[in-house]
Amino acid sequence: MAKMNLLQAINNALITVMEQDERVMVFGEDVGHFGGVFRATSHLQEKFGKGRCFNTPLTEQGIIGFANGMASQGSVPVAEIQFGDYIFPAFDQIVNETAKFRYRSGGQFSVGTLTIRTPYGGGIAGGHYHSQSPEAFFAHCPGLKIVIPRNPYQAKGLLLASIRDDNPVLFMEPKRLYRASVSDVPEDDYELPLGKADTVQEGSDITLLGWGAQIEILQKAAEMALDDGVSCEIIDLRSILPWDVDAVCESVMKTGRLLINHEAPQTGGFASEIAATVQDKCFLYLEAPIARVCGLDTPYPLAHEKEYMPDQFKTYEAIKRTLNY
Amino acid sequence: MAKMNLLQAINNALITVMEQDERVMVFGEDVGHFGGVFRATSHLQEKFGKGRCFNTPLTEQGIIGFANGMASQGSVPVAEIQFGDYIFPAFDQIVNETAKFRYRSGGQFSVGTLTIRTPYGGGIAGGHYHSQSPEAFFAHCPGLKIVIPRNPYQAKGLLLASIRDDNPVLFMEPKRLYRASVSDVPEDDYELPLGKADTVQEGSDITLLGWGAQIEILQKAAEMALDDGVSCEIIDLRSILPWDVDAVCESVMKTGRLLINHEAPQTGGFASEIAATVQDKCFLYLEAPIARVCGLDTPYPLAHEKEYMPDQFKTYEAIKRTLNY
Amino acid sequence: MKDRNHLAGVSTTHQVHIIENGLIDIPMLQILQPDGSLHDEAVEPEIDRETATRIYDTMEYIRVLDERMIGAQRQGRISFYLASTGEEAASVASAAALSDKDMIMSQYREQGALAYRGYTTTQFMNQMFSNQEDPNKGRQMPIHYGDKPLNFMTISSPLGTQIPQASGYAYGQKMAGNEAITICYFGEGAASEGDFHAGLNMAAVLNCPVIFFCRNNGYAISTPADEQFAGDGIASRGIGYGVKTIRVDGNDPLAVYAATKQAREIALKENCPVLIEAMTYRLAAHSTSDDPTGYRSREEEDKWRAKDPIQRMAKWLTSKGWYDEEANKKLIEKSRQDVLAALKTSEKVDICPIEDIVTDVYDDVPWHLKEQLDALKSHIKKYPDAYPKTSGRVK
Amino acid sequence: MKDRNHLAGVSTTHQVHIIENGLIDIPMLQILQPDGSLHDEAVEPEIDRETATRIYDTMEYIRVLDERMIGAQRQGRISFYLASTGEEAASVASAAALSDKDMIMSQYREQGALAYRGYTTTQFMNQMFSNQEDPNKGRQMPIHYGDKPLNFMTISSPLGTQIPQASGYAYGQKMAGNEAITICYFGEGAASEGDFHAGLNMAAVLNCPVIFFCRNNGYAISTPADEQFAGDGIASRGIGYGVKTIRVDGNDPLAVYAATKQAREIALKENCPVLIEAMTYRLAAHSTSDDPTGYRSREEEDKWRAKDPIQRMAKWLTSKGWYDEEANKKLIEKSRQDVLAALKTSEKVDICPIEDIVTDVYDDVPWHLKEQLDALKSHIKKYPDAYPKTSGRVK
Ligand SMILES: Cc1ncc(C[n+]2csc(CCOP(=O)(O)OP(=O)(O)O)c2C)c(N)n1
Ligand SMILES: Cc1ncc(C[n+]2csc(CCOP(=O)(O)OP(=O)(O)O)c2C)c(N)n1
Ligand SMILES: [Mg+2]
Ligand SMILES: [Mg+2]
Repeated sequence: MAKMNLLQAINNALITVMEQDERVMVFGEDVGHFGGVFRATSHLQEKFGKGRCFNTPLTEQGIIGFANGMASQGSVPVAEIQFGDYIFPAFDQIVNETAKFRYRSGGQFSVGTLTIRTPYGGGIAGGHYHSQSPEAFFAHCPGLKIVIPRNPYQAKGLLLASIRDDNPVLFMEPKRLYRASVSDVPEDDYELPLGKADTVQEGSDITLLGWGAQIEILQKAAEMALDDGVSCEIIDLRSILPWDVDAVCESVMKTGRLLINHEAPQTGGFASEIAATVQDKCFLYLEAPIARVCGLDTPYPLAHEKEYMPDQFKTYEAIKRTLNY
Repeated sequence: MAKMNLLQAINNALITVMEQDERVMVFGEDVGHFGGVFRATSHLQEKFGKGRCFNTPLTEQGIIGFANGMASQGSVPVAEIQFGDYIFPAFDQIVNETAKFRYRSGGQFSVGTLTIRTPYGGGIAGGHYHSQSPEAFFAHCPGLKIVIPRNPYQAKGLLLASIRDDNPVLFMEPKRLYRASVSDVPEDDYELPLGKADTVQEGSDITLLGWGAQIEILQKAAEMALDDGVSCEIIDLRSILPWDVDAVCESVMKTGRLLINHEAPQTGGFASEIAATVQDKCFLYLEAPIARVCGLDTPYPLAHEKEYMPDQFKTYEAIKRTLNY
Repeated sequence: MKDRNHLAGVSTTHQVHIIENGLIDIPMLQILQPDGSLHDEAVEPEIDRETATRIYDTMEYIRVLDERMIGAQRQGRISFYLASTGEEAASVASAAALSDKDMIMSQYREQGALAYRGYTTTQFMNQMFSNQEDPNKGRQMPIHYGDKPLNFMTISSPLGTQIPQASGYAYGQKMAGNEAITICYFGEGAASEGDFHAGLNMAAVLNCPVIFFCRNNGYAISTPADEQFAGDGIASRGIGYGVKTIRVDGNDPLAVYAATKQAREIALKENCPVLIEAMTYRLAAHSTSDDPTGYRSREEEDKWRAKDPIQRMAKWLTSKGWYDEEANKKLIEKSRQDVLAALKTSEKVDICPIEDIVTDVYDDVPWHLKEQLDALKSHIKKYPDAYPKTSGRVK
Repeated sequence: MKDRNHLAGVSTTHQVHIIENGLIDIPMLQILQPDGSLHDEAVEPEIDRETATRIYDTMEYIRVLDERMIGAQRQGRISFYLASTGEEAASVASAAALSDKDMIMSQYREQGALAYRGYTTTQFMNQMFSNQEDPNKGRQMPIHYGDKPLNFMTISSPLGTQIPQASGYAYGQKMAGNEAITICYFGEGAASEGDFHAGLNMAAVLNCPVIFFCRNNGYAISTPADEQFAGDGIASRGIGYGVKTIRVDGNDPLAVYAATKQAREIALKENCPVLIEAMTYRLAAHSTSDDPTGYRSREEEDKWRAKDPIQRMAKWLTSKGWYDEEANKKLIEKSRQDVLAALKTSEKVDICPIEDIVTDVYDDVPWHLKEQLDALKSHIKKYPDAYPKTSGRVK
């Protein structure tokens, strides 16, 4: 065990897998000598050479196009998109290429070895273009996996599993947690399962569901609710695609109530998919409408960031509303 | 009144507005002299000159980037993306630029005059890349309007309204209806409202909700159900963003049941947003879970197209399941 | 910062100096004159009779295949086809200059390269009938071939996407120590996509052994080249990327062969990209959905028909004493019969069973797709007539 | 098909002819020597004292602004800043060559162009403090200026997106019959984006009166130019697009002015794009989030510090008898005080009221955003302490 922050855990995961498998290559804007603008790839170029850790020109569509090609060849690319907000120029390469590569070729070719890492999320005074949470844009795209860790321990275990998983994975890192705190992370190799949710806290009155940095928010809201005598179960989805319907439904059947929280705008956010599925599978168990506590349906603002965020107060109020329905 | 098919109605709408407003310009791949691969822009170059109707180089990101620039200058661009499947290279220009242009500048600059036309949808033996229905990818993006007509009459009225609306509109045309049939279309100028659903058929037992080419499917399924004595209300959403929550909820409060049908894959499709909203607003009125009849969570297949499609049989079965819940 | 790209080596001037079109001449390699005779100054590339004949025969084969399949589409037997008539030399002779280990990433009009690699008539048909013997499992429209054993990447419709992919593939080959390169084909229209820019620039900066082979055939559907770009073709872009570039007469099989051979050597030895622009002409309609009379003249077409690569090569082969007219006639006749026979067989082969609607989305079929498949199967059993192609086999 | 881009005018060769880097020399316009004296062969551009002084004063002003704002960021008064130290001539002198009617679409390091247009210190501050006097309503990070009256398009963070937009804007200007052009600034890093390719190609094909002004400052954050591209800078790409191109010493205000002046004339008269590559150097850190010592040497920086554009221009002004040292000192001092004063005032101005969280998403606020706003307002009233910047004003 070592104390690591989330960035260090990612760096450690990359070192772990690069030492084992020389097909693993890490690249993106500024990831080479400099180690990335957040330093997630620090020292990799020194350790593994310029061939395996390198800067690319400034082109996200190129980075993912290149990565698709490498993966289809049998290399194991770990491509970084500097901010989640800048992943959209690569949208075609991801949605039309990465996700359909295996299917369209009948399984002859695939880019299953590809992992795309990108920081996402708000709360860092970044405004429109350094704050977005784009997971739902990709969740509508069969063929991808989407994984989001909530702490350093998960970051390492999920990243190792993502890189080794034989499907393309979009690995989204909650950047406001990058250096927020350190926790115990095994120095050894380990993996956490993809597609499985994690129960953060058991409870009986309502299920609170989220991922990434919003789990903290759910915990704070749950504490507030506890003072009112409300027992919250908190589930961290961890994988957005495919997602753990069983775990969520099991919890909802127990508590009878569900609240989903995410930073992205509400309309068309991933909470809508969860709500649609859960109302179908747990119809007779629901004692109140499924609540969504999300970002507003506006671009991510700067000056009004606090007001925009689905924080613990908004969550707590929604818990009360749901309980009092 | 004249008999027009959907393509002719679009062509007619373009002529109508280009005659009135010389700021309107129409462009895209092959739209110039040739009139577009579907011929929606036939004869416009002849009529209005090469300056106002022209071919662009083959670059969707360029087409929308260029259109954003034109719109911000005060021109009225109507840009064509040859197939909805090829809109993704322009995703960044649409999601990060078009949609945020007004907000980020505090209303100083906007691309409100922009309209993007694109054919979408399956049923034409087009496989992965000539069949997709990408509306949900854009529905998660505040700042856009998304409009889909279901017949020639709507096509003209909604397109005229879209071009004149002072917000960027993504106008999606169900291409399997392009030449499917002709109907009466006024030769005069008229508009149909954006953001308003259209009740296609009144009924009392269940609300069937869809848009574009799938309305036909709902009608066929409703007829099958009628034989069982089930009375279906059919609503055409027409606008995906912003969508007419009031009309849908009013209907659901009356019927107590809702089925949503779309061609796009189920997970993260726009049916999920509708279901999430309706279960919240109509919780106590729902007599059965909201049903989604959608495409499978796979890329759009070719050989198995029939099996993939959310057709009348699947819809009819889902109506029965919902009624018998 | 190394100065290579920034200031060192930049000369100064003191008057405004405008770099314009036409400043540099990018000549086009032509070895065979349009009449099939060798240019006086030209050096015949090293090519043995077997290779030359195989190039020629493949071009003839492709022309037959294209004709027949257009016919089959007209008869409603397949839904779509896309011919390469007039452009056969560009894809066939370039493929001939490669090693079988080299990866081919094509656009969609390079059936000649695939045939040269050894794709059989039956394989062509299975893909076009989307039947269960197509290794791509019938998931894409006709002409989206792909074959792993032949190192021919499955074609994707979105234009230009294969260009940065080819750079990445080649980078992977280099890192793995393979003695192989990647060739990436695309049209002059596709070269307008952002992916072209990304792919060429990345290959140059990251030293990828890849040949970018542009078929400049004058049109992208109805859009003529002069509404596609204003520079001197695609070759002139090579200068901007610092990529070695060769322009070649795409209707001259010897020139295409010689250029590609040399490009491959450079790419492999120097670990760098090479751009080839082949000047040719799409004599065919864009596809069976297109009618070119709407945007170009018969005269223009005729001018190019006169530059036919097949006739040109036949004349050269004759001059070498390598051409056997009788054998050629037989070959064409046999190709026709083969195509018709394979067509008849393949169109009767079943499409994949319904289970394949959910395979290959992921490595394994995840729970939610299993659920969707199960529901679909029960549904098909209830409505067998609505799904005639799969219902008979649903258990 | 017109033959311009296809075959006419293409010469033939009969040996493989490889077009390589270094084939053509793209010289750099330099009018003032680094020591500030006029080159012997150079022609001094027509420039009056007023314009020259305004260029100089703006450069001095921007340097002060940059210094102070980096300081303010260190003190935690603003969250972010991005300086243009060493590159002032590129943006200021180019803006000086324009008409006020011309649209400026900038990347983010062109505060000099904005100041030249007349943006005031107070306006700079209001944007950086995201307060309610910023016409952009505080919605983006500091330095994302925009001002409609000054024809300065609001800056967007995603790189390169403004490039095809500039082509479209210029096309609109042309169609509207305005006697105006668009200038589009971007870095050599942004020029790797697909949007660059699209923007230049479209402008060339569609005859758009636009100046593409590339600041090649050697770095994109930590990435040196030689890991960004392998060609001869950005200028060499102009050839491929058929775009008239001028390379200029970006640290020479006279050269930048002369080149831009001529480019504007060409763009307007010939309805065509012109590409300018200004060779310069980012002496500053990329932004206040960056520390360049991790990727470049002090010596390299010093080499460039010696080419400082401000000093260079001061010497030339002196030689013209246009330089008043005393006045300049006063100007700098006054700028410092102005900045400090405006900073103090602006940081106390409220941010926009909460209603503005939902305005400008659409032309009107649609029902669902009204609902969301109402819910938010009730919520803020319940938890005023959690939202101190707006709660006081929620009714
Ligand atoms: C991204 C994308 N946009 C548009 C299309 C539609 N489309 C198919 S082929 C074609 C023209 C391609 O021209 P070119 O690259 O010159 O190849 P050629 O057909 O001449 O061989 C177009 C526009 C597409 N397939 N992909
Ligand atoms: C699409 C996109 N990708 C990445 C970034 C992050 N980013 C901001 S500035 C920058 C470097 C830009 O370099 P250059 O264009 O040379 O301009 P300079 O900073 O040198 O003025 C990067 C990578 C971004 N803003 N947008
Ligand atoms: Mg072409
Ligand atoms: Mg730079």
